[in-house]
Amino acid sequence: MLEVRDVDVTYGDIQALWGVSFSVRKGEMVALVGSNGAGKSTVLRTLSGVQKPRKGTITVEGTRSDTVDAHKVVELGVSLVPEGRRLFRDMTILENLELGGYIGRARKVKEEHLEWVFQMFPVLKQRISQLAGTLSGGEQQMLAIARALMSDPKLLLVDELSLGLAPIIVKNIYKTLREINKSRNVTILVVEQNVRLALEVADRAYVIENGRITMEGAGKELLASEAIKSAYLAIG
Amino acid sequence: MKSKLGIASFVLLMIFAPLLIKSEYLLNLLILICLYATLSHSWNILGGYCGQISLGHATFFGAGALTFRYLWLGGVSYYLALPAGALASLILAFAIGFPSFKMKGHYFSIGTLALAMIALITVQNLLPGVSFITEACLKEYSLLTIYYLAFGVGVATVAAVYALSRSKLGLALVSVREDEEAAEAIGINTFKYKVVAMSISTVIAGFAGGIFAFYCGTYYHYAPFELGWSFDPLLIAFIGGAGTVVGPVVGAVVFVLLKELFAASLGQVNVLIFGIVFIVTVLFLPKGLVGIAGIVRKKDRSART
Amino acid sequence: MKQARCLRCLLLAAGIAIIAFGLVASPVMAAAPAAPAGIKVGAVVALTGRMAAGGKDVKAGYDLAAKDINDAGGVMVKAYGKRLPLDVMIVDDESDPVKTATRLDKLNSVDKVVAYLSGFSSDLNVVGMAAAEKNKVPWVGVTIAVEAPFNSGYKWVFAPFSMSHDQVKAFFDLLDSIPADQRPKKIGHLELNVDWGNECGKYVREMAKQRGYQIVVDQKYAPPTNDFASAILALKSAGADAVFSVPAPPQSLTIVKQMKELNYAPKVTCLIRGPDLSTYWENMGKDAAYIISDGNWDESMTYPGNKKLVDAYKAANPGIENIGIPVGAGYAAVQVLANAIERAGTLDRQKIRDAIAKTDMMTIRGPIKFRANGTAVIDYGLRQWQNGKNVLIWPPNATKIKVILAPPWDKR
Amino acid sequence: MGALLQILSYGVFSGALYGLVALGLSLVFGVMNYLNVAHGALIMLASYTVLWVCYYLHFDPFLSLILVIPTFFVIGWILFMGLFQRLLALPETEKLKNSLLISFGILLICSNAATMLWTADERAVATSYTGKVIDLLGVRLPYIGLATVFLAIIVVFAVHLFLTRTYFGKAIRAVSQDYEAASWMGINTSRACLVSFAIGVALAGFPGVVIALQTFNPMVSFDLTNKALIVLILAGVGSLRGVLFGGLLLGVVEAASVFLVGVAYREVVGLVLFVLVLMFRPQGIGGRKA
Repeated sequence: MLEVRDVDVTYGDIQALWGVSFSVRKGEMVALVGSNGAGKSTVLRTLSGVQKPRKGTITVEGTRSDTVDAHKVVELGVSLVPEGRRLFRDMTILENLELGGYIGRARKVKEEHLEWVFQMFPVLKQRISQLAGTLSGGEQQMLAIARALMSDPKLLLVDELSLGLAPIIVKNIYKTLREINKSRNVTILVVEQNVRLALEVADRAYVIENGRITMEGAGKELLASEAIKSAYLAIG
Repeated sequence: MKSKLGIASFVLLMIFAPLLIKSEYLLNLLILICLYATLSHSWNILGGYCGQISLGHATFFGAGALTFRYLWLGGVSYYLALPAGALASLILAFAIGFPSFKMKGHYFSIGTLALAMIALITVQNLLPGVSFITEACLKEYSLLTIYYLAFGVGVATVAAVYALSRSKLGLALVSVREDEEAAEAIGINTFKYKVVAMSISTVIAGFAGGIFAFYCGTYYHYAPFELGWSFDPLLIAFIGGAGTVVGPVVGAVVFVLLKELFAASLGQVNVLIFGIVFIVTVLFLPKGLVGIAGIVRKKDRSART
Repeated sequence: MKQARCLRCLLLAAGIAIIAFGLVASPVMAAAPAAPAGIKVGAVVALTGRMAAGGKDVKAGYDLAAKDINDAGGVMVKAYGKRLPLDVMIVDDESDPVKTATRLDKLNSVDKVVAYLSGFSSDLNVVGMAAAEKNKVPWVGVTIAVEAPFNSGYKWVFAPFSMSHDQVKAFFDLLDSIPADQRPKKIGHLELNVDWGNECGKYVREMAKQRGYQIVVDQKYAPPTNDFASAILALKSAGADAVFSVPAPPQSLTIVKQMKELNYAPKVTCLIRGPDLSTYWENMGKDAAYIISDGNWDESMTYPGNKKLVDAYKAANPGIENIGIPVGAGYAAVQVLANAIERAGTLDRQKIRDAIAKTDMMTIRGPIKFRANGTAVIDYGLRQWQNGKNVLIWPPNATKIKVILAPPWDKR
Repeated sequence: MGALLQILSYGVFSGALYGLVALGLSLVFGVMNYLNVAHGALIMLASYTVLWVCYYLHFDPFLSLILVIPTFFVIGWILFMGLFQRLLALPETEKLKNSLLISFGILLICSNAATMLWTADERAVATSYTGKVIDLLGVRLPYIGLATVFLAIIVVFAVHLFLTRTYFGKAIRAVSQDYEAASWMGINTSRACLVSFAIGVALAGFPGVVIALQTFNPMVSFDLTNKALIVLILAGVGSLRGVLFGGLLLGVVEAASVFLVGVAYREVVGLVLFVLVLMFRPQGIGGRKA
């Protein structure tokens, strides 16, 4: 589904990613974990097309996505739930969702998708004409996910959704993500600082450190590994 | 050492220039170059170094001119009237310039433009007439005197800006330009530095205004308040290179000479050419004409190493 | 250090460039021949910028006059015992007063002109007059309407042009000429707050008192004003039946438009500037009718040589219906100057100046004499838009057409 | 009382015009943070275009909009592709500064080119309804003034509908709020900027007609830009409905100032109001704090 091969990313003179390679198979839910500043968000920015790699390739279902403009990446079926939500704060919930389904093929099934996301997040339906900026943190995160789903993505990229939210809300949102993954067969790549949480939900996971992938494995497997425990889970 | 020698020889050359060229017309051009270089540097300190793009410099220029004029025509010697004009300009800065720093970024630009327009309309209303040079003052009037005054003020200004650019103060101004919030965060009192920049800038603008009032025999009182006196120094600074010591000087030479050459042969087209030169400079030469020299030197150096 | 080196190089380069420029230019100055090939007269005229339209008219007047004089053999200069052609050198000042001054200096020091002709508009001419005074070059100027410069002791400036006093006087003379039963008695004055407007205001108040008119509204307005509703309502409620003002061209349109909108139709509306432009009728349509404006010079004037000028101008500019006032005024200025040089019999500036002061001659715009301060005793004309044409209605010795009093708007 | 209402009605008419003048500037500034001070020059050029169309094709000035608006859309398109597109990638403050400088250059070029082409003479389009009025209880309302008010309301409303009811309009608003997030929605952001810039320039056509019916010359560019900036600030940056409000406020305050400070300082009142708002409420009178 998603193949990342040997990607280098630089910001000016500073190199952020070094030969990053990984893959996500169809229908999987994969986590990319690591500490703050390890390069997780850079990976997602690169996948979403706003950052161009200096070297390496990214393919989505066999099509190169690293050479096209950011807005074309969406048409390849890749949708991003950005870090910090990045909602259109001065627009209503409905308008945010409509923009999520901006691309041509999504507009045709707008009503159907709206029904689907409202069923998933009923609270959004109640506040359909409220401005996005006035929602609570959890509601905003739901809206961000719902918005990303409106484009009918094959691959959903989720960036740091736990940031600034109460644990119970995060748990519920992850549950919903898992459901989306299972019931609608949407492949998901989550980037998460909360390593334990991510490893618990994900099928597989990659660990990124200082811009390099250092470990990979099934979520449960990594959760049990000593290296992860000492580095990220603060046990012992 | 070598550079000091060069500058000294340049200054000497310019001092003797009137004796060499003996043409009133060329003396006029030299005066204009000095005048524009001074005014442009005045803008440059605030706009180029400190990043506060003022569109209202005509106000301070005009205040200097107005004061000079009143004193000079009233019988005060020009060498006293000149600093008095600069002082008036500074006082005006205290009255309206500093409060305008309550406006940030582009608000400052359009706010100062509005202030300049208020000043222009007010002067037009209060002093609708012409300021005539009197017979007595006409006797004192000599292009040579004006040239040496303009040149002296110009050299002093360039020297001041040069000193500023190498001082801690200059560094602080640049940090305000680059990122005001960051500068504040590391403990720089940005307001204070903006005030300092504005003070120096307006004093110089006041001097320039005085020279204009001395030079231009008779004109409408509002002439030095016209918006062109706000726009021209900005154009000159950007064409030459804003935020540099040499830029406004180069800009002024180009501005005066090109206009003189084109005006005769091309007429109105010359303003168009100027507009285009300006846009091209902004788009492709963020450091102005001086930047070209910089690029050449950089390439030169990298080729050697 | 690096920057210092750069500084030095550039400053030096600039210095050398300037000096080189000077050296190139200096042989030009040195090349002044002992026996002149022509009489050099200089003018700095706005050919570009905001004053360009008027400046081109002034230039056309100068050029036509010089051509006529030279076709007739030139100006007789006794000192050389022969006729010399007039060489009018015209330089642009881009409507910028600073350049007016520098370029007049250039004409003086590089080209050694014997006299200056003026540029266009009071704004630029006051600068030119000071330059003339400073350089001691006689200055003969048109398109200057303020008298103040002539009262500041200048000795070298002369204006064969009518000014605020003439304009206001003509307005009152015109009113006096209207039969008493129809004559407006209540005057509304809108004073443009610039020196010229202030001067006119002074004369309006003086003459109204002398001649028994009542000023019912007397309001000041600034040059950028573009809404006259309050002033017009005041005029209307005070019942003013004659209006005088010297508005800028845009205001001359706005005032009349708002008069119509507010249904105010004084019998006499005299707007000295703006309606004299040939585009006024195009801009206003028939609402321009009955508006009275400047007639400093007019094509229909019957003075000697005027018809020749009109024909020559029309031949050179086919398709132009109305000739601008500065064309005729500029032509007359050259006539005055040439006449003075001939009487002086030399190219000495002082002698030419003295000869100008003693001028008493007939020009294409009527007889001209100068007062001691350099202003002229001269006929001043007024024009009125009648049936799409701007026709001369004053002075009575130059035209047969009479003023028409404006009817109310609904009767037009 | 009648005089007061009459004078205020003129304030409303010029206020509606000010609103129209600021509309294009506000749209462009709101969407991509470009301060296009050349807007006044574009309006001035639009007035000349209206004059041409009326003169050569004998169109009614308002009808001429069907030619003028597309023409200026294309002009906006070209200006953006040629000059402004390359600024999109710059950081916010640089973007603003450079757009200001470039458009200032355009302002100079346009007003001088216009003087060259058409002289500095005053122009106006005369129509059969110039000066015609409706008399409403003694207050005389000129047709052209009323038309200006209607035009302002219709155009502001239409732009508002476009921005809130169409996909593309929403995309433009999305770009104005979060450039990057908009691209994640699949919105071609540089295209959205291009189109909104072109629309912003096309909007110069509407005030262009009104100005053509009044009186204009090449130098009105500066005046118009000034008015547009004042209204932009009064309205609150990027607020399009606020533009109508800000314009009316300025117009009425200017008209009413005749009673307070006399005609001579009429313009100053608006400017002082402007500076005060800039200093104490830079988000605009109606705007929310960012």
